[in-house]
Amino acid sequence: MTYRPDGLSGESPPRLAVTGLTVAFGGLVALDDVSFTVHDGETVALIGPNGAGKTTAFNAVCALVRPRRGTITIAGRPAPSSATGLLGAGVARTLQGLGLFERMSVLENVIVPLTSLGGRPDDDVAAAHRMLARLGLAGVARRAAGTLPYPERKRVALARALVTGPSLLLLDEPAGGLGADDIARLADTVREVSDDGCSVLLVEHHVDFVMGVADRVVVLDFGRVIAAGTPDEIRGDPAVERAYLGVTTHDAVTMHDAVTTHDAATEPAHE
Amino acid sequence: MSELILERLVVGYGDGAPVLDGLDLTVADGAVVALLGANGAGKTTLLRALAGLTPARSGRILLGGTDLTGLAPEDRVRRGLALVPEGRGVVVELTVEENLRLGALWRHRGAARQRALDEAFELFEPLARRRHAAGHTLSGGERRMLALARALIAGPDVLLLDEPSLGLAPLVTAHLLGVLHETAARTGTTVLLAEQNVTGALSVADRGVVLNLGEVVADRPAAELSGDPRLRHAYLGF
Amino acid sequence: MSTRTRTLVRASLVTLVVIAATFGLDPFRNFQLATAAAVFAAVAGLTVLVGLTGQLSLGHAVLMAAGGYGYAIASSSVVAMTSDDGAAAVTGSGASPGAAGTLLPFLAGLAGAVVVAGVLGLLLGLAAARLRGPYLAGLTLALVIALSSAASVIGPLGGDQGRAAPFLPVPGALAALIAVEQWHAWIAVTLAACAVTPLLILRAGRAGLRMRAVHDDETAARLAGIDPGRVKAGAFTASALSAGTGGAALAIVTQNVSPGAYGLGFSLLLVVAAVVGGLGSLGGAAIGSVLVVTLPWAADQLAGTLPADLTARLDGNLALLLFGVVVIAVTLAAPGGLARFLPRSRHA
Amino acid sequence: MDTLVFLVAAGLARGSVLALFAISLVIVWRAARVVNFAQAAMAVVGVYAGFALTAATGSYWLGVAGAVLTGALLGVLAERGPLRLVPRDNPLPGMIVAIGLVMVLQAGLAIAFGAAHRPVPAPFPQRPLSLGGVPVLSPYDLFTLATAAVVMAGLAWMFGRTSLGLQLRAAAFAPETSRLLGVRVGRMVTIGWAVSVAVAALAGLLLVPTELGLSPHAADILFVQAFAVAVIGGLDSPPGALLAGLGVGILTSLVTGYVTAAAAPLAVLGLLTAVLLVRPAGLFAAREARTA
Amino acid sequence: STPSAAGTPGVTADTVTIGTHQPLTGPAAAGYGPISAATSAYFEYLNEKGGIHGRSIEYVVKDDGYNPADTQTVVRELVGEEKVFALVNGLGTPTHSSVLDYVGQNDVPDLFVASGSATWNDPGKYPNTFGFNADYVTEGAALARYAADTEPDAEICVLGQDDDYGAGILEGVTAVAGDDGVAAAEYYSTSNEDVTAQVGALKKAGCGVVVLGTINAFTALTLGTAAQLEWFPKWYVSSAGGDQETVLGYLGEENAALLEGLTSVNYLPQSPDDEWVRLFEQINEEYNDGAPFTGNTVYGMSVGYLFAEALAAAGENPTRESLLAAVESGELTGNGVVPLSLGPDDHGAYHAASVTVVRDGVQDYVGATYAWDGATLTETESTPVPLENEGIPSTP
Ligand SMILES: Nc1ncnc2c1ncn2[C@@H]1O[C@H](COP(=O)(O)OP(=O)(O)OP(=O)(O)O)[C@@H](O)[C@H]1O
Ligand SMILES: Nc1ncnc2c1ncn2[C@@H]1O[C@H](COP(=O)(O)OP(=O)(O)OP(=O)(O)O)[C@@H](O)[C@H]1O
Ligand SMILES: [Mg+2]
Ligand SMILES: [Mg+2]
Repeated sequence: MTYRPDGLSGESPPRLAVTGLTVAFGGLVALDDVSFTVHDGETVALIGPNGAGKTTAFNAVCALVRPRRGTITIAGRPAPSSATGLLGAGVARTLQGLGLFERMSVLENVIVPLTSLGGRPDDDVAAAHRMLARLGLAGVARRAAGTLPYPERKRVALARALVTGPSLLLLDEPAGGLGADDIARLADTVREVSDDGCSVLLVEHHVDFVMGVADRVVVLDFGRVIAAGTPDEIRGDPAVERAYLGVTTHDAVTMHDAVTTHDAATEPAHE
Repeated sequence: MSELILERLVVGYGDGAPVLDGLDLTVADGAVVALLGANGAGKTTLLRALAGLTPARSGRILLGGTDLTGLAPEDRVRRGLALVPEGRGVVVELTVEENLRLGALWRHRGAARQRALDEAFELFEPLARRRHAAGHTLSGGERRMLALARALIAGPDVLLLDEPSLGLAPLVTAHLLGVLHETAARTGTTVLLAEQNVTGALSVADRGVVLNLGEVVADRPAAELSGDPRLRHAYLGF
Repeated sequence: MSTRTRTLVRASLVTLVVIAATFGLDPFRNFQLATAAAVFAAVAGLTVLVGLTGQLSLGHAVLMAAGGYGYAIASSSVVAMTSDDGAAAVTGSGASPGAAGTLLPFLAGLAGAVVVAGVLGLLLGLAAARLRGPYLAGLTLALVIALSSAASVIGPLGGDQGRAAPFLPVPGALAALIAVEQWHAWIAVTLAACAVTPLLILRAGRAGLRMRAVHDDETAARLAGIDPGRVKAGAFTASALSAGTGGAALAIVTQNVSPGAYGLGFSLLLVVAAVVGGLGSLGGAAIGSVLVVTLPWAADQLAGTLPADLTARLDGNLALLLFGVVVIAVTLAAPGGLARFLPRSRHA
Repeated sequence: MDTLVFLVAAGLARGSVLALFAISLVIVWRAARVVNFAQAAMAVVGVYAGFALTAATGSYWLGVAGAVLTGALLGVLAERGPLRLVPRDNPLPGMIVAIGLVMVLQAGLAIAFGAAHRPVPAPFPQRPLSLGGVPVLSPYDLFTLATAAVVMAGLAWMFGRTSLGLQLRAAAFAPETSRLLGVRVGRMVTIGWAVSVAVAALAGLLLVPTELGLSPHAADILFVQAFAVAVIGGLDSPPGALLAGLGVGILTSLVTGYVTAAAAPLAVLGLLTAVLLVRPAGLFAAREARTA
Repeated sequence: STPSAAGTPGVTADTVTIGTHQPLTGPAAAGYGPISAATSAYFEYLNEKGGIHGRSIEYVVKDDGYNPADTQTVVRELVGEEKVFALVNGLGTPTHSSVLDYVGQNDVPDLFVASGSATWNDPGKYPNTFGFNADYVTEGAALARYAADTEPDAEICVLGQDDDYGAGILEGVTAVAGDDGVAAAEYYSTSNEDVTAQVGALKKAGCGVVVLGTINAFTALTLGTAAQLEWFPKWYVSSAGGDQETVLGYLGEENAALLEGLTSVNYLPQSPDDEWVRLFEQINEEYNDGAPFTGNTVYGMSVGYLFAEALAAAGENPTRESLLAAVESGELTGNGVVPLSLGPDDHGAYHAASVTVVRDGVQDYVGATYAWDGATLTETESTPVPLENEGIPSTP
């Protein structure tokens, strides 16, 4: 099953359009002819099994890996050829491993991207403070980012991405490791950002979160797009279930069943 | 004999107030215990203290009757403890296979080691595909799998897991929890499992222990915790 | 007051205090002070480089030498051009020219120092931008070793004997008041201040922030619009300029630049000064510089007080041994550097 | 042509010692992630011990054993002593301690034995064998070359194939994770130092008969060149050190022969720069790490 | 700064303090460390015999590790802190060059620099500075002439250090042999203790005589390397690298045969039965812990003697001016085997050298002596100075 990029309607170009993207590391083809788009104000989730190529897709968009084939355009123009140019093109991203400037204060972390935009230093500080306040980090502005508890660190990473007012936000596993409260709060933030007109592309394994915030979902497996559609369409897709979901996780009882069946299935292998 | 007993354990960082202040906990031999609690409750701190990475200020840790408190992490490991730490658990400069061999070092020799490796590859198929890849090339989820496989291969008496499902696809999480459940049942390994994925953890655990601000606020059979909406709401926030 | 103004005021005050202190020192101490000031400029450059971007250079002695050669060559060319009897002025054994006659060569020399050290620093920085820790250390170490080859292969550097730098006599009005060593100490201290203050401002500003960001996480820095290569090359160049100014100061004080003076031992001593003082701390750099300038002397004095009827083998070696022991002891006792014992803030 | 053959042969002989010393730097780098600036001074202490043993017993081979063992012992003492007391998170304090050690050791040697060079005889003839009338390698050169090759192969095997090697590498890369896998990290670091300084002492012992003789500074230049060699080869790679060592030896010899001795360090700097510009982590570097 | 009571720095009623910079540590210490020890021993001997004009000589030796930066520091310390009367025998061309201007500006007598560079002999520019060694050009020319006389058919080649030493020797050789008279010239650098390439090139060039502008260590290395290549040309070595005992120290006694026939030049007493040599041997036993007796020992003690002579001539109450005047007076004789040429217009101590050859393991003068006037080389007689008064300069 192949997925055809939508958004060929001929109006304003999509915020992000990825066409025929192929990335290989030596013999390993991490992405194979992948196409998808993100429109203005839309939230798209990229999901798929571990190693399916989600982060690699992000890296290609961010010019951190060089694709073998394919084109990437941002608002109709070719994406910058160097990661350094992304900010100028209105793209911000968080990293799967957070990538905070650990020894710098939270405030400094958030100011850093602003220094690339050439505003007045005082304005930068004010903007950073506003962003920290918005994400509930005002109280820890002076602490070294590396010493914060995990959920706050994740929020710092988010603040750092949001502070430049991007028109395309790439989030790599924003909900990973967070508790229920923090995930709910994150979902609110993503929706707010989206309402402000920012397009969001996110990678996430927390299915409930994905289904709650995404307008559309693109599913990768072994570097290929195996499905795309609204959350509801995806949930019911048998191919996605087989490759990725197995079962949804919100029901412990179902989970227990799955585990038990799994036991039955794998037992012989161990005997 | 791998009963784990913590007696009035006090752990903290630097000169700060203790994170765990006089914690008592007993994990029965062969039990699978889910360690739950909000971010910052002290789960990671507890596991690190058990492994010896963060020294306890006072209190005792007994494993099968022997006192581990004064031992270095590597000696605790040699006595059957294994910790899969949060985040960076893979030696990224080594290949997948070398990481696994490192895990097998104390348990298996010669052919047995190879067999243990093969089993691990069977358990986590994506790793088999990336066998000779350097750790740093792996995806986030693949790294988690590797750290888990490496701990399992060592066949520990007590397995400590810090958020094993973090970054794993749902299918793999289910698979992993199944393996834990099965391993514990088959080998009698004691498992202490810190998780944000509460439902998943409780689905395989015998018991759930809820930490809050470094204290045990609930300690009940897993089914009771997950089955009783009142309890769930009080301790787990949903 | 903005941070920048505050920094400038504070730096001026410190410089004035140090200059005032020269009145309490005899000529040899003033020479030591001048040397320490010149070394301080280089160590400050090094410590900022390591502290902010994590690039370890073992070759800062060569950058100092570059400044020294730049000064000596430019300055003596101007002397040769402006006076028919250039040679006498160069060696200073003729009648000393007036203040105006020395100002032009001095300024030309400084410009030469800045240009030569800056260009070399930029080239090295471009290479350094691609290299990680020990690889950069290896490259800069090879650079130090190649200095004396370069001196003998490149004609104007004057081989082993190096180049003489024109003598800067005490200007007429002051001549009755202070000795030449004190005058040179003033020059060296002022030059060091001029070299280090920009580093302070740089570090406290945006550039410093961006350098630290690159040091902490290059990928995240890239995504924040920072080109790590540029930042690193820039940091290296800034550091080289400071070191080169120090080299110019040393050339003025010693009236000479030669490859032997900027060898491996000296280059490593700069690193010792930076680390023993406390990486990233300019106050620490000052302590470290004073230490490496005075410790060999102190060790020699100490060794001299030991019974003299021991064999000739102890001569020199005992002092070296003591120096080594102190370096080890200080590093072990204060692994974070002596700057920790400074009374004041992180701006120090 | 004859000249070329002759110069290449002379370069190979020198390069083999360089390679061996560079390998010793690779070992301590692989085992402890440090560049040991005291390597030369420590190696020379080993050579003095070996020299004394040979003088006392008349046996060269006992001297070799003595040098290697003294080197190993010194590695253990240095690592268990001062170097263990400095923090591991930052490599610089350790480096400064090593620089201090250099001063202490060299001054100590000069006090104990004097600064003068002592002649050290070679165990094999140093007359080159002729190949078509051109003198090429001497039996002693061949011995050195073979030693370097054997040590390199042994190390490649140890690091790559044995569980000790695996533990050595793991301990250096990720100490905390390694401890969680039961690796005695402290012991691994000590072993790395011991092996490294032992190999360095061996290299020093092989070097001395070809140079001015034994003095406290006998291996200073060797260290600097070997560091460049190790960097060119890729600090993690014993085969890299061997190849780069021979390469630098030959380059130095050719430049000295065809241009002039003074240009040799410049040529080495040029080679180093060229290699690093193309391969920033040396010839045999591991692939660039994935960062995102 | 407080001048000494008598108004002359470093001079008190019963002492004269002088200083020097020498490499006591570092790689150069091996070759030069023994010099200052010998000078000190001679002064100790002299002081025991009553000193000069009743003053004993205090010789302050500062270690500069052969590093010009350290030379700067220690010389300023000697002048500024120790208040030395004069600098004596500061060692090394690059090191001493770095302080020339300073000592000039401070009017410190800078006597008998230990190097054969022509830099020191420039009375117009450096009125206070005097050399001690025969200059390198003189030695190179003398060696070339002797080679041409004794081995008329041999190709002459040169191997030199890559600095003013090697350049000076080559200049002297070319002056005598002509521009095409040198079949091959090679250089070595002290930072590479491997001269196989250079020796190979010389061998290939078919040199019959190789003039060496090498320090003792590299003389040994060169001879050893050539022997390994089974090549045995005639070696003609400058005085700074031609001391049999020192070279043997590097090669090992068992290689003594390699030195047979080694030709060198010198300007100081060297014959084993020379009275000076015997006196110095005695002083070495008594005041220098019986350190190995080599050319360095003779050199160091000869410098000491020459300074003592100058101090004696400077009068009852020496001043820096009277000391310089004494050195320039032309009255000093030193203890060399060739005339001491110090004078108002000449600040180089020796411009002549006498040839020595190792025969049957003994290094001795063979009689041939040459003088160099800056343009031409002439044969002269050697003029040994007889030993008087147990090697204590007589005070007028
Ligand atoms: N730099 C690289 N070199 C070699 N292989 C790589 C590199 N980057 C990624 N890979 C491989 O490409 C595949 C896709 O990796 P990627 O990180 O994109 O997965 P992912 O979909 O983000 O997975 P996860 O959900 O586990 O984070 C993996 O098998 C990974 O090992
Ligand atoms: N290295 C450290 N230094 C200082 N304080 C720390 C450190 N690590 C953790 N803490 C503090 O200890 C407390 C407990 O943290 P811990 O990481 O154990 O919680 P957790 O339950 O594992 O949380 P999470 O679910 O986010 O992993 C927190 O308040 C945290 O800020
Ligand atoms: Mg990923
Ligand atoms: Mg945790």
